[in-house]
Order: sequence, then C-alpha cells, then structure tokens
Amino acid sequence: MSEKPRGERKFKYVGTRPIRHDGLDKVTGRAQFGADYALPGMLWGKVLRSPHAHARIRGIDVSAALALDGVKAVITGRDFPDVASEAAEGGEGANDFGDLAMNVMAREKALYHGHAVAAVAATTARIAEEACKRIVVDYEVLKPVLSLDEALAPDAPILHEDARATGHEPLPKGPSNVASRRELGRGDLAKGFADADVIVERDFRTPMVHQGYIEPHAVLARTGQDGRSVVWCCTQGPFMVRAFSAKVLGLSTDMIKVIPTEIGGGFGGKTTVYGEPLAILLSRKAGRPVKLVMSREEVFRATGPTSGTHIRVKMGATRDGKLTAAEATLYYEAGAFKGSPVNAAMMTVFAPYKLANVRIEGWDIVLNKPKVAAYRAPGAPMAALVVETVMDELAEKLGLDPIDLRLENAVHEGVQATYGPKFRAIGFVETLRAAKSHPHYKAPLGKNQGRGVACGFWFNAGMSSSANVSINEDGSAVVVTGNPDIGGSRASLALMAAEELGIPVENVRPVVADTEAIGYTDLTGGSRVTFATGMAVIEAARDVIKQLRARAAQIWSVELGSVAWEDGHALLLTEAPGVHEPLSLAQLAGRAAQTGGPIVGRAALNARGAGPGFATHICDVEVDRETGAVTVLRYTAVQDAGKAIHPSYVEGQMQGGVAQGIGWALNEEYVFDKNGAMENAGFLDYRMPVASDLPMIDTVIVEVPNPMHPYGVRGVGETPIVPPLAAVANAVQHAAGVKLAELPISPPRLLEAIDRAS
Amino acid sequence: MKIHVHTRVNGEATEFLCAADRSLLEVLRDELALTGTKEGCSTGDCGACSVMLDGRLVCACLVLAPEAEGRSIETIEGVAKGADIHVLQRKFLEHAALQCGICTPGFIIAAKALLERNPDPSEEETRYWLAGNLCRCTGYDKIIHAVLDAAADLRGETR
Amino acid sequence: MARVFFSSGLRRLTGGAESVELEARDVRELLRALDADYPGLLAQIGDTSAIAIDGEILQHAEALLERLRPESEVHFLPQIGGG
Amino acid sequence: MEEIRYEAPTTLSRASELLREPGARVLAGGTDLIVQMRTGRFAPSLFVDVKRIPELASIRLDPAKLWLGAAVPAALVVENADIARIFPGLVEAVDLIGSTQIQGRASVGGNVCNASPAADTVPALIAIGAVCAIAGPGGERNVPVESFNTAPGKNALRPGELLAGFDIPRPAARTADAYLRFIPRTEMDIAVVGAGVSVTLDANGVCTHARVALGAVAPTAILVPDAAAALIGSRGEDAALARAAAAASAASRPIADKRGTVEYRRKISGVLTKRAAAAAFERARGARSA
Repeated sequence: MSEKPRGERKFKYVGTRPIRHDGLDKVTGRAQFGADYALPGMLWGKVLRSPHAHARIRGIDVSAALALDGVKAVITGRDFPDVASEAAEGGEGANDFGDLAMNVMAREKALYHGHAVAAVAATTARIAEEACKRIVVDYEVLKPVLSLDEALAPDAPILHEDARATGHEPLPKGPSNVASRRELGRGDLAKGFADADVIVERDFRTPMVHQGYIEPHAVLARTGQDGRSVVWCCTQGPFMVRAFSAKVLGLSTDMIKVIPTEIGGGFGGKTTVYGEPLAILLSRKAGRPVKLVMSREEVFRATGPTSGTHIRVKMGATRDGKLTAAEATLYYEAGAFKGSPVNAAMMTVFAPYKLANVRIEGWDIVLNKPKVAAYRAPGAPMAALVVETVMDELAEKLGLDPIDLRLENAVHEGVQATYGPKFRAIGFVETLRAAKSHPHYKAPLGKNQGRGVACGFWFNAGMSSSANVSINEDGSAVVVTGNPDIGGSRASLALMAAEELGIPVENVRPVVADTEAIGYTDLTGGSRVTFATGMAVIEAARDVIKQLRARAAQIWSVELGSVAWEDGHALLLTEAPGVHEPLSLAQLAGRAAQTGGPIVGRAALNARGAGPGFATHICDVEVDRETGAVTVLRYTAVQDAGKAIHPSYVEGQMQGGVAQGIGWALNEEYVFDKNGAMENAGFLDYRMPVASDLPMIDTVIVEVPNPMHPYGVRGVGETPIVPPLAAVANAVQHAAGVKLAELPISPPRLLEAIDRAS
Repeated sequence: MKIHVHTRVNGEATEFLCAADRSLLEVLRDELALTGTKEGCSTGDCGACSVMLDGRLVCACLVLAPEAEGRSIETIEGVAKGADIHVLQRKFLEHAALQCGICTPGFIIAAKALLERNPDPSEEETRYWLAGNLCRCTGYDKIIHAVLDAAADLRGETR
Repeated sequence: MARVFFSSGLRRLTGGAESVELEARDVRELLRALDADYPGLLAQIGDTSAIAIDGEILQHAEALLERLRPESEVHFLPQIGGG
Repeated sequence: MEEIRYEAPTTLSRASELLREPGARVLAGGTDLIVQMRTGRFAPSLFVDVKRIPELASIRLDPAKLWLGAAVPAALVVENADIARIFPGLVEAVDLIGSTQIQGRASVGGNVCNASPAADTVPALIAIGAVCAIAGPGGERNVPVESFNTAPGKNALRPGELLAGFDIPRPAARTADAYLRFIPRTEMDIAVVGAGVSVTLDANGVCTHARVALGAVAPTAILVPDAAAALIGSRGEDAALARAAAAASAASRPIADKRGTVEYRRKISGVLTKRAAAAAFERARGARSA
C-alpha cells in the first residue's frame, strides 16, 4: 500500500472530534480507578513514615503491632533484599534501582520527612493505622539538609557517605551532596559576550512543586500459593511497575502481572513505584490480598515533586537583536536520592535559539526532601523561566518587540541545537508568527495590567510500543495497546486505526491491556503515546489491510498486487471495472473462516523520529498594587502539534499545561519547617488553581508535520507547561514595574517587590 | 457497637452498619460499592466526593455515616436515568471536558446542583460555584463550556 | 567517516577538539575507535548517556548497533526522561 | 481500640448532659471537627450531633433582633434574602466559608466555636455587635462574640455547655456592614487577614457610630476602637479611611506563618479596613435613600 505524499494526505477521521470510547464510563461513575478495586478477604495496608527529615535508624520493634488483633503482616527494610546500584531503564528521569529500593522502604537511614520505614496489613484500615502507632522506631536524629546552599556548604551533613559525584571535572573530592556536575556547550563564550551590545543576567530561585494529580496512588496486590502476584494499580506504566517491583523485591519478572486501572492523573508522578512493592510483599507475607491507598498528605510528603532550583542565566545580543552568547548555571534539587531533571534542563534551556557560543553547567544536588519524580517536561519550565525573562529584558533594552527578537533568533530545520544535533522540520517560527498575528497580542491593556510572552521547547519521546488490531466477524475492530489512557489516548489511537481501515471510529474499540495480554510497551509519558503507540497501531492496521487484500485476492483468484485498499474496501485494479464489485471490510470479515481464519494485525516497534514540540504563549495579568494579588485576565497558547489527531484533547493538553504553569508561577510551593517537615501537605495550603482563579484559555494549534511519523504527529502533552512560568512572570513584571527573582509570585513577595521599586 | 443506619441512596431504601467515625464516603465506597464517588483528599478540599444530601451539595468525606439516618443521598450512579444520561454528562462528553476523569463525577454532581438552583449562571457564577472541585488536567476551560452549554440546553436554547 | 561532536564537558579529554572524523560502520565500532584515540573518554561518557545519531536521540544501549553513514553526525548527550 | 459513639439529641438539656462526658465533642457541620479527627488533633469518644435541636437549627427575625441558630448551615444564611438585606457584611463573611460543598454543612456557630484566629464570620459578627447565647447546666448565659474566643482553638464554653446561637440586634437607620478578607487564591483558602466594618450615618451622611474588627492578625479576632474612632465624624472621605487603615495596621499583632509575614499582614489589615469601610459607607448611604 503506497503512502500518499506527506502533508497532501486527506484525512477522513483523523482531525475530527469523536466522543472518547471510555467517556461514558467516566461520566457515569462506572470507570474503575486505582482505589476502586476490592477482593474477598482483602486486607488494608498502611505505611509508617519517618517523622524526621534525616535520621539513622538504630532499630525497629514491631512486636506490639504484630500483637494487635487483626494485624496480619508487618514489613520493614529488613524484609527487602539488598539491591545493587544500577541504572533503571524504562522509567522516567535518571532512576537507580539501588536508590529506588531504598526510597520505597528506608534501610539504615530515613532521608526525608515521610520516608517509609515500615508497613502493616490488617483486617481494617483503622487497625492498620493503630498498628503503625505501636511500631517503635529507634532514631538517631541527624541535622537535615534543606536547601541547595546548605547542601553545598563545606560543613554540610552528608546524605550518602559512600557516594561520589559523577560527571565532568572539576568535581568535589570525597563525600559530598553533589550527585553530578556536567557541562555542555560550544564556541567561544568570551568572544560572544565581547561581540554583544547588550548583556542581561538574571538569577532565579524556584521551589519544589507537586504534579498534583487528584487521584492518590493506590494499589491492590494478590499473591497466590505459587508466589505469583497480580497487581491492580493506577500507573503510567504497568510494565514499569512490573520491572521495578520485581527488581526491588528480587523476583523474576514473570512472577508479577500488572493490570492497569483507570488512572486519575499522573503528569509524570506515576512513572515510578512507591506502594506497589510494599503491597506485593505484604500480600506474600499475609497470604491475602492487600490494598494500599495513600492519603493526600502522604502523596505530598512522600511522592515525587519536581526540583526546587537555583538558576543563573546570562545572554548577550547585538544592537539589531542577534544573540551572540549565552551562559547558564543550573542547580537542581534531586531530593533524597540522585537524579534531578537537570540534564534535560541543560539541553532545553537555550534550545529554542540559534547560538554559536554557549556554556551550560548543571548540578544535581541531594538533600533531605522527597526524591523528585518526573513532572511534565521535567526540568524545562524553570530553565525556560529564566531564559525567557532574560529575552524579555533584552527586547526591552533593545527596543524590540519581544516576538520579533525571538523570530530573529528562532531555530528551524537544519540549525544545530545548543544541545548538539541538527533540528529536522520543526514549527517554532510558525508558533511565533501565529502568536504575533493573534488578536490577543494587539488587544489594549488597562491600568496595572501587563502582557507577557514566552516560548518553550520539549524533545518528546519515542520508545517501545506494541499494538494488536483484530477484526471482528462483523467488520468492527479491536485495538489493543499497553498504555494507560491518561487523557484521551484511546480515542486518538482508535482514530488512527479507523483512518487506516476506513471504518467509522465508533466501530473501533480501543483496549488497554495488562502486562500479559500485550507485548512490552514503555510507559505513558514523554508525550509518546499518540506518536509512538499510534505508529504501532497504524502499522498493525496496515498489517490487517495486507491480510484483507490477500483474502480478497484469494476470493477473486488474482495476484495480491492487483488488489488495493481504499476507504474500507478491497478493490480490484483492472482495466475492466465492475468485473468484481469492491469487497467491504465487513464482507471480508464475514468470510474470514473460509479464507484462512481470523484476521489479526500486529506491530511491535521502537519508535524513531519523535518530533520536538515548540510553543509560544501570551499572558495578560492585572496587579493589585496594594495587596500584591495577581489576576490572570487572558491567556493564549500556540503550539505545534505536528498533526492533531483529536484536536479537543490536544487543546485539553495545552489548557491543562497552562493551568499547572500558572499555579507554579503564582502560588504553588512546598513549604518546609526548620526540621524539614512539609507545612502545607494538603490541597488547602498547597494552592493549585481553582476554577475561579483562571480565565478561559485560548489555544491555537499549529501543524508542521513531523516528517518521521506517517501522519506527522508530534507529542503535545509536555510542551505546554514550559512557557507559562515565564509568560506570567513577564506579564507581572510589566504590570507592576518590578524585577522578580523568585517563584512563586505570591502576594506578599510581589507587594514587597512593588514597595521596593517605588 | 456498630450503628444501624436507614437511608435512601439514589431513590432506593438502603441500610448499612457502621462505626460512629466512618465517613459517608467510606460507607458509599467500601460498604455499598458505590465507587463512582471518588476520594481525592478526605479534607473537603477537592470535591471529588461531592454528593447530594437531602438536596444539599456536600463532600461525602466530611459527613459522618450515622448522620445519614433518615436522609436521602444522590451519587453519580443515580444521575443517569436508565438508558438516558443527563444533559451534563452528554455535554461533558461532547466538549471533551474530562481528561483523566477522576474529578468528573464530582463536577457533574456539583454542576447539576448549580443548574437546579440557577438555570442561567454566568461564567463567573459557574467558576465560583465549582471552585470546590479541583481538576488538574483540563485547566477548567472545557468543563466551564460544558456546564454553560448544558444550562443553555436545559433552557431550550442552542449555544 | 562519521563526525563525532564533543560538548565542552568532554573536551578536556579530546585535547580541546570540538569534533573529529572517524571510520566506523556502527556506534559500537565508533566507541572502540574513540577509546583508542582518547583514553578515559568512554569512562567519562559512561553507559547511561544518550547518543544522538543524525538527530535521533537514543539511549546508550539501544544506540550501540546503529549503522552509521559516511556523513553521519554523532553527539553524546546526558540521559533525560519525560513526564 | 475502643469504639466511638454517636448521639443526635433533640433537646438542649439532653445535649448538655451528653457534653458533660469528657471526650464528647459537638458535631454541627463537621467540616472542621472531622478533619481535625482524621489528622489526629482530636480523638473524640462521643459525637454529639446538635443539628436536630430546633433552637440550633432555626433562623428567626423579629423586630428587635435576628436569631441565628448555631448549627444552621452557611448555605441557608447565604440564601436568606432578609439577612442579605439587613446584614450584607455578615453574608459576605458566611459566603466566604469554604466551597459550595462546605457551605452545605459548615455552620456559623461551628466557625466561631472552632476559635480559629482566621475565622471569617467572627470579625463580621463582632462588627454588628452579635452576642453568643450559651446553653448549659447552669441555664443560659450571654457572651459578646468578641469575648467568646479566648485563644487559638479555645473558647469560653465550660463542660456541658454548648453554643445555642447568636442574638444580633437589628441595625439603626442608615447603618450598614461589610466584610472583606484577603486570600492568595479567589476561593478555597484561609484568610490571611479579614476585616469587618459596620457604620451608622446621620441624615447628612456623617458617621455617628462605627465598629471595626480584624481577623487573622492576633490570637483571636480583635475589635479596633481606634479605627472606628477615625471613621466617626467623617463622611468616609479618603483621609478618614486612611486614618482608619493606619489604626488597623497599628492594632494588628500578627504572626508570620506559611500564609503571610508579619509586615504583610499589618499592611493588608490597613488596606482591607479601608476598602471594607468604603463599602460600608456606600451601603449606608444607599440604605438612607432606600
């Protein structure tokens, strides 16, 4: 089947907005999420967590807990095998299995307030809670390390005495809290800055923030007499849960089957394991099913926020707005174990711009806070905050329109990215042009109001995916993949299958299978599902079509080559039309038995050619100069989606990313007390945006096809959270006439800046 | 000593036994297997467990189960009438007003309570009424559109 | 002759060279050649880095068997993950 | 693990009996109590659900005063057209209690008894001169709202006593109140500062009587006579409002916490006093013309 020339392809179903296949279950309450499963004889699990941010565990006495009526199992670090340090593939970010094992259950040391030290399974949740209270842990409390500056101080307490910094020299000799230091760059920085007419330097600090998914982590594990465990859990990656849990528990992969439930948000936060290995081990010990559901407080204290950062950026430009040099130093908090997203930050920080002379230095720092997990374009938003505020200031100093300055320096196909390779076809310039011509950009502003512009970049991922497409007797189809549907991916995968097969999308049933019902599939993350798993679905559908053509050829007794597939029908390519009427998919399906049996297409691939995503955002705010309160008045997000398969869910990703970015910019932050306990571990004081905090969020989808995908798809999920921090900050700076140096731009902080400025 | 509670859930006479400190949310989910009502925080800050109690919108996590004695409760499971889904449910689907869907039952219960009180709410009234329902996926945009469209539909207008 | 580029972090091990041309049919051969020419470079790159071949970013392990064209461009990158 | 009990008495006397038991706690809307129990701040042995006691569940408006039962849910207060007309400031405060869902349960009485320094209804009630009606073993006693709370989380109730409701005198002619609070978000937040103001004007629009109360700037909500004095004799012009604001800032003794710094709370108490006073004057003038 010949692929129509790219870009010219006319789509019949792709690009339409059908109702998602899983929608009805989700609006009627039937959809089952992580905590919605129960089994006969089920026990309730509860985790005991460290009340200290940094402490040596001298001993744990669980006898009183075990003595409590209804308690069926108690586990501590001693029940887990020692796991050697080893890079963990298949998750997100830089994970190490040795660290992972110690993060799910503390061993010699508790490394953050909320670190798991023991877990209980009991007949009721109340008994499990009571049992946790009766576990006696003998702590030697140590001085906690709670900030980047403290961590780097010469006399800083050390979290991991035997760890050594890795990366590029110069590195600290001996024990330190530096996990790694790396350098990236090219050209002649000194010359670049010498050539600049204007140089702007900014220094920003941003706090830890949480992904804030509404569904707490939940897992139900059942282990049989044969030692095989079945795990129901809300995760972005069932195969990841299987691999990570097996590794942490010293089991072979085939001993664990993971059935992904519906998932109530993840944003990267459900790309690793927390309670899963604990529930499995408790169920093995108790011989009964164990359900472990985190409280919201546990989610905040013990699951992945993203890094707090300290970032310095210096950029130079000529009078006519050409960037001549750029330098960045990035310090990222990894939490209690190495592996902040600083690497990605180094690569994304200047990625949108043409730069011959660049130097980027990135530090990965451990301290006594929860280990960070991936969060939507991990590492990029904070880096973009600083670069885009610098670009804004450069434009101001040069008297240039901020979008024009970016257009002048924007990367495009063939340009070598600051992180190394050359870009293929990308749509950055197109997003800038679309933003500039948008009515929002010209709309008048009132008193105390300001407008900010900012851009963002994210790589997007490919990775491994499997897909099966089977044809039912009546010509409808079932699409089976291994990616939990976190935001409408069932619908986009079904659309692609429908497009290939030429049948209505309603006749395609998309299914998310468990780890034993579909081939290995990397997790739902990196904005990869519609791109990579979509590629697998298209390939599997084409496999089906090849079989359908063969069946038709068989029926017509002609060569396969003389049978084409168009719009859901097999047609005979012959000079004498009408000799054989076209055979519909339904007709062929009806005759499957007599033509060789069931028709099932398969694909398994490691998707290459992920297309980078670029976005340009415009934000208007109004500032109350007496209170420092900021109101977001209007917001427009422009993004290159390559090809929007289901435009509604592309818009939804953009709007959701913007909302999270606005929260990050204005109010969200981890607040720790002097002992390292989080003070605002709840939705009341961890202030995520509520409906009345936000305006409608306009979206403009730009489509510059990704040449490496049959439909031109790029990932869209992560890019939208990259620009908002800077878009909001720039808008506030213009509205209030201040210079900001820290997030969040909370009312007290902004009022202080306003009073200082006036 | 467990307490024997008599109540009506989605129109049906329902009895259950519970300890005094059980929340209505725990009983709905763990005793009555009505898991459409979700738990997001158990502190009344996210609205995922929104239900109607004697016609009042409340968070089921902040109601003690024994308080339900003699009261009537409506949950998401009772919103669709047989084969017919509620206009709000249809509009949420048409507007793609859900991504992960965990907050959706709470939003539909809360929005239904709004439209029963105020058939023609402004965007601002809608946003404030729904401020107790957190959504982390959508940025609220499509949710607000869906609710306003459902209101128009119920008023017999077409937006 | 594939061209290999070195970011500033690696250059102290390549005598300051920003890039070199090497005879190699695949990445594995390329790494061997680099190791011969620049002792310690491989150790520095490590096996958790990512490798970009003609713009395609691959994890170290999955890149090893990639074929290289005469005009191929290879970059060594730190490992990253998405959300 | 001993079982917790639940009782729903229908009379004040029965409730008072039950409340003599140590470990007994009043359950009204439960929006504070249940959270405090879950977070382990309290471990009650007995819940006394007072919502089925007629006096506590009623709103009564007579020529002299408004009776507001302690257990009446916020939603019923907000929906009451008479209260909205007579005490717009009180309704503003009640309408700020949590979300729509919370207002379906939370009561004004509970908001006051919880004795949070940041409770929104307290400054509003103080501004309009509300009095707490307390029922107990020794019969009924009355305490002005400004002296009901004694410290964060502590109130004047003795063992066996419960708050039955509030007596709120109907305002004189050309009187109006207003309440404003500041929070970082638009909803779902705890007041960083709250300001309640009530003013009475003479026929010429000159302020003859005023009360100003602040929340979240001291261990308990405070009455600020100096701010009131700054308003009395004025027509609410900027200079007077500025003096009231300065007095409010001077009177506030806030702590620094995750919700705001000391300096910030001082400044904001002035700003909100000014804005709330301006609103109250505006309404009082309207009340005259009406």
